[in-house]
Amino acid sequence: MSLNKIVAECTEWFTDPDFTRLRALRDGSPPMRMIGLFPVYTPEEVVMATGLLPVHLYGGGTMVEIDHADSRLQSFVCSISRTTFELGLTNRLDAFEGMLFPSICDVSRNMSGLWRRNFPGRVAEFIHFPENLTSAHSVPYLKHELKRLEEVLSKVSGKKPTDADYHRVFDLLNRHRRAMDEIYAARAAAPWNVPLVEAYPILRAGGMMPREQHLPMMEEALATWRARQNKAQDRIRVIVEGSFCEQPSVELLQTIEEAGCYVLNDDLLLGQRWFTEPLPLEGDPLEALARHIMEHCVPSAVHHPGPLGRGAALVQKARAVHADGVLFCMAKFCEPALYDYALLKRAVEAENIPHLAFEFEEKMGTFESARTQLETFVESILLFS
Amino acid sequence: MGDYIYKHQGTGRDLQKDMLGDWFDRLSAAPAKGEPVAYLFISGNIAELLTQFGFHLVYPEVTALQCGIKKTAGQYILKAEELGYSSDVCGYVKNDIGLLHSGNASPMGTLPPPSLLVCNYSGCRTYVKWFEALAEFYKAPLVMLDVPYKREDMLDPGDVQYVVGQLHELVELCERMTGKKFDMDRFRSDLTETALAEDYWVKILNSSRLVPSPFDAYFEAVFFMAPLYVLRGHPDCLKYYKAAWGEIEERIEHGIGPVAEERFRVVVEGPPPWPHFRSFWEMFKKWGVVAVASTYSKVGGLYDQGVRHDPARPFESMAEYCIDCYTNWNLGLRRDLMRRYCEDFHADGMVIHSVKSCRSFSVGQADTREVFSKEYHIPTLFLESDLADPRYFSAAQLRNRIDAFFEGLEHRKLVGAPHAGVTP
Amino acid sequence: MIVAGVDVGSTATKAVLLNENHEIIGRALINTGANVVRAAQRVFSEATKQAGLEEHEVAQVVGTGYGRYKVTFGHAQVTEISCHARGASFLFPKTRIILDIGGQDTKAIRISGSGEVEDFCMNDKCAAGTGRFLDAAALTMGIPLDEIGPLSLQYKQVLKVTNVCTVFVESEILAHLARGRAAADILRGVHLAIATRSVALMRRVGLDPEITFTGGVSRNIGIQSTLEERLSMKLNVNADSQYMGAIGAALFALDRCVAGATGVAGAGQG
Amino acid sequence: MGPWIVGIDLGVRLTRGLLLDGDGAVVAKTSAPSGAFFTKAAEKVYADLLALAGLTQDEVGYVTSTGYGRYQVPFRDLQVTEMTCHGAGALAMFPDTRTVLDVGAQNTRVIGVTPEGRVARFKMNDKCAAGAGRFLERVSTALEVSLDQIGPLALQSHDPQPISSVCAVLAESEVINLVSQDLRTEDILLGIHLSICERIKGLVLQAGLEPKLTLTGGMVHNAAMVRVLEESLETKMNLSPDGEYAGALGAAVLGRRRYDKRQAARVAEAAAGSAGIVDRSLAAEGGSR
Repeated sequence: MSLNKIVAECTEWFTDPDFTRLRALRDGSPPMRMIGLFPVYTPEEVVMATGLLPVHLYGGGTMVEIDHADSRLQSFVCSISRTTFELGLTNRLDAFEGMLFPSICDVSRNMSGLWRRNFPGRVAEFIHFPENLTSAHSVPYLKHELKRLEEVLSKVSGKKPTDADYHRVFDLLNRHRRAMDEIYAARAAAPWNVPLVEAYPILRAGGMMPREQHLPMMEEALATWRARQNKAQDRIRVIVEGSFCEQPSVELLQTIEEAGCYVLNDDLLLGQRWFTEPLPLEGDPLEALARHIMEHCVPSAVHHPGPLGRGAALVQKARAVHADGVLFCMAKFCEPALYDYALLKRAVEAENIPHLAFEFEEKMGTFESARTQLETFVESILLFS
Repeated sequence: MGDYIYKHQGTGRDLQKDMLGDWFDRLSAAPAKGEPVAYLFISGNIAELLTQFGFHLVYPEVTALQCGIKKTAGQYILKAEELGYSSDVCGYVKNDIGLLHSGNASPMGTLPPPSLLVCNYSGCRTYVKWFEALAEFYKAPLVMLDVPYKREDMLDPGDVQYVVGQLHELVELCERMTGKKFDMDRFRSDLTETALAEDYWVKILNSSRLVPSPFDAYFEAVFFMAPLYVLRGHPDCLKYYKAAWGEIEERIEHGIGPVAEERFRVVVEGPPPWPHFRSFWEMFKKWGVVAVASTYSKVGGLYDQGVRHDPARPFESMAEYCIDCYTNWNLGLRRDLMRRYCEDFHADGMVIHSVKSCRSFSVGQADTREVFSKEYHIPTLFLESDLADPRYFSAAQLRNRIDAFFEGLEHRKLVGAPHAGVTP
Repeated sequence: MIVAGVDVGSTATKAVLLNENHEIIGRALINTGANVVRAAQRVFSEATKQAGLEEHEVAQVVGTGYGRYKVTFGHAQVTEISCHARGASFLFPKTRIILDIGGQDTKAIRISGSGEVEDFCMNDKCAAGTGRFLDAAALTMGIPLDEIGPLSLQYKQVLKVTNVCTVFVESEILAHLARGRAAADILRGVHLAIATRSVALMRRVGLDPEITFTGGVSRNIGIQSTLEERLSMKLNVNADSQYMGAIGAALFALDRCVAGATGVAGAGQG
Repeated sequence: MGPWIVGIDLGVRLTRGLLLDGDGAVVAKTSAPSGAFFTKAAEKVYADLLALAGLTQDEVGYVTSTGYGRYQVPFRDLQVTEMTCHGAGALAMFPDTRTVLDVGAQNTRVIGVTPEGRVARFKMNDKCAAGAGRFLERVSTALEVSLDQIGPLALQSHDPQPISSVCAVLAESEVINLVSQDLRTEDILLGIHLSICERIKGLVLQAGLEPKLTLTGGMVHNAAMVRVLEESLETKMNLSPDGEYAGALGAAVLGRRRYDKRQAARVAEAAAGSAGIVDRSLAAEGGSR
């Protein structure tokens, strides 16, 4: 498959409001049953081990008109929650056995309750991740929580996972995540060969389709990108921060690049790239997963970071790729991102790293305001160098 | 707290004013005396565990509330937005951070800096963000008390044990910090007093089952509940509730109520708009409305639902209390509670005040409205403003909705009201 | 016995006179302008003049709308929600749902068979998608307000107008014009945007027939037909639809006469 | 003394053009309604400028477009954002400028500039606090006061009526609510100015206020707004009667720089063959979209 075909194919996976491809999997033989995951990270390892397909859902984007959800969620609630709910209320998610909501914010937490009332009989679980990083009780508690999830999902799938099942899943996801990391590495090395508008759709589809089916697509794309010899343009080098949950539309990502930016790193689709190290392939899997979540997850706005702090982590991230600046690209009404910005801003300013902050919404029709600010930011670095 | 909120409120109010005054005097004096100060949150707070180590307690939410009611919140919120906080995030947080960057002179006195930040976040993720920021601004140690969400209808023993485990770790930390040894007897006797105060508070809350009600379970309760939220672990707490209950008994005896003539009884969901508290209350008083039950008065513990601190099981009961705060309840539990209130307190309708600041409260309220009006057929009024940000209060819009709602209820009350002219 | 209802809205002030047979014997509409008290008086005297009466011959006057407390000569005030409900069930007895799109507010009201308000919802804090939105669109397009409705029906292809914010619709429309889009197509998008918001609002109170469409925007055929498509049902619209509030107020005035001036509308006083 | 340089600022309402001569002196400026088609407006303004100065197209060395419609000028050499241009323009008018405040019909912008005219920091209003200028226009209709009389009338107030909402549309209903209470028009007007000022102040402080502050855009002609801004920001502002031409001026000034750089680059290229790296901003000239 050519790169263009891969990108087109992947784009169809997440731009189809009726999830035709997923329905086909569900109606195939053997039928594949699936669970929707609300961002950011939800233990997809457990979902897969119980024989279900974990599907990262990032709302309805521009695909759906918010109509029914409008009477259930106020206008100050983030767009991704409203469109996800709209997908549910318009029966577009009935291919799914249910939804999992991780403890990332109060909205996600209450969404689990909305789901239970509005979709009785479906799975609607809230998963609590410990925020107390110093307590000896956190890992055992999280194991207890993962076990609870496993039991709920086993009831749905009828499959009780063995340690071997878990280790098979860990191995597959390790390889899948490594491939994603390689794509990021390739982009950081030569962004003119790996435009975000190509890489993003491929990565995003990887959170939806069966991972083993997606892995070769990434490897093929990677080969094409590595072979490329595009000419470097005179653009500024940036990292994008704040888009870990609700996703900016591909048009906005394109606007960022058109405005004269090379995006060397970002926190898009962060939940799919949640760990800094591969999962161990021996020992008690749930124990290991719990410990891994507590000790080896990427820094993010949705979990208490402990002593190091996200400011330092962000500065490291920017320095690592010699970024000219940081783009805080935050979803409107996204509380974790907006609270963190105030502190991250201080951190980058202390290091004299130029930064630009702007808010986006899934359903942006015009990008004029974003474009103007982006171009001004680029001009301020380029025109006067 | 504040000036007279209504003319019959005498003893309780004055006593509370003095007690809170003393509390702030103790706070202001703490740094000079070199006594430790802990910051913590109202919901599921663990006051008795900290006071015995000599910690003075600061509740940033209370400070924010006071700034709101004293109409100083606006300037602090703008200050925080200067620092990069969005116009769309919680006004309490912005008020507190703006205040801290403006000299920390709260309406009740200057706040001492924290020697310890205890993030006991029952039912609110924003608490984590809030104290992460304070930890950075104050350079103070931050400990998390991780309280799991009450996802299911019954308490999960695993959740309780998890919290108990953390409480014991917190005790060890306090021992290291203060050099004091934990005193179990002191802990038990403090909890005994707390439990008694909680009994009185429940009696006060239940007095509004009477028709007419002697007590407004929202507009007055938000003041009556204060000592139980901020003075636990101090003798004043029980003293206050004895006096307050005495006042309510007196009201019942003399047939005094919050409004001259009780015409409508409502259950209220959501926090009040502090910067416009009185004008908001007036909009209801005008119609002879009494709030007979409210959910906001339960954010510091659902005592009327059987939650009690128990000297016999000190740590377990404290852990259970941490989990059983209103905003830590799943939406189903909240919905059932509101419905029970409507029935048990003979309410004519529900009023949902949806505040932008607090997603923990507001996300799900529109759905609740849906259920109440369409399935339970309980008349429900949905209002929007904010608990701290004066910019989100539109008097004209609110008055219009409130008047229309009670006009509607009035029609239903007037049996066979004349409806001439259904023939053009 | 003659009664009057005076509806002081954000943009227009209307008055209606009724006789005891509930016949409309006079109506008047003027711009509210900067002096509300004067507007209320003027519209009232115009209506009485039209009915060939003296003002003192009017037994009861009920004021409604944002400026209801400025109807200084009124005997009572009732919110426009109750009044629109009352007026709608008067003109269309089978009405169960009322959609009232005004300049500042959009309201969905559910009423019982006897015209009592059972439930109502208004656009949330954000005033996106109210009548103002159409004004802004018309202004930007440079087309008179009363022409955009008919024009929107001549669309060839539908353009998405994603912005229901009155402040930003301007730049979105300009962007479309700059790309050489047809005015009719853009306006279709604008009307669809409002219809979607309105239907979402009505869902909150329920979508049971019959639905009566009132308020200034009810005269916009573009919105009406778009709504009818979306709901796949006909809407009740009356030539007097924008007088609905005033008619309801007048009916309450009649009640007050019947009930000896202590009747249902008395509540609003004070 | 050519070559002449043209700057065109295509705003949502008005398109403004300005012509600089070889020495950087303003030889002509003019404006026309933007209407629905920016290209037409730009062509008209361009033609008018040439007519005013009695020039022909080929005597113009460089055309820079800016503003909302900057990409709809086919004959441009370069497009630059209005923020960069207002920065450069304000600096050209008042060399001591370090912060620029531009209050437009739809957006309010605060721009911090270095002495070289580089945009060091900037901030645009939040979506929900937009429309300051347009808000005043609507108010003038609602209160039946002509736009140029709003400022003077507001200054006669001694009892301003506060308006809390940040949303221009909701603020308008608050105004109507005040009107319905028969409050004095001047008090309502001053209240409106103060509330807009509050919002602008917030934005200025978020971006950081480094004196001296220069006000650009049409608001320079509103005496009341100027007064309340100077009072609440506690600083005197640079005001130019041509404040609304700051964008066009900045565009021309930057155009001049690019022109010189291009000439230099052409010489260099002629000398050393084609350069390795394409200067993105040169590449963008007459460029995308």
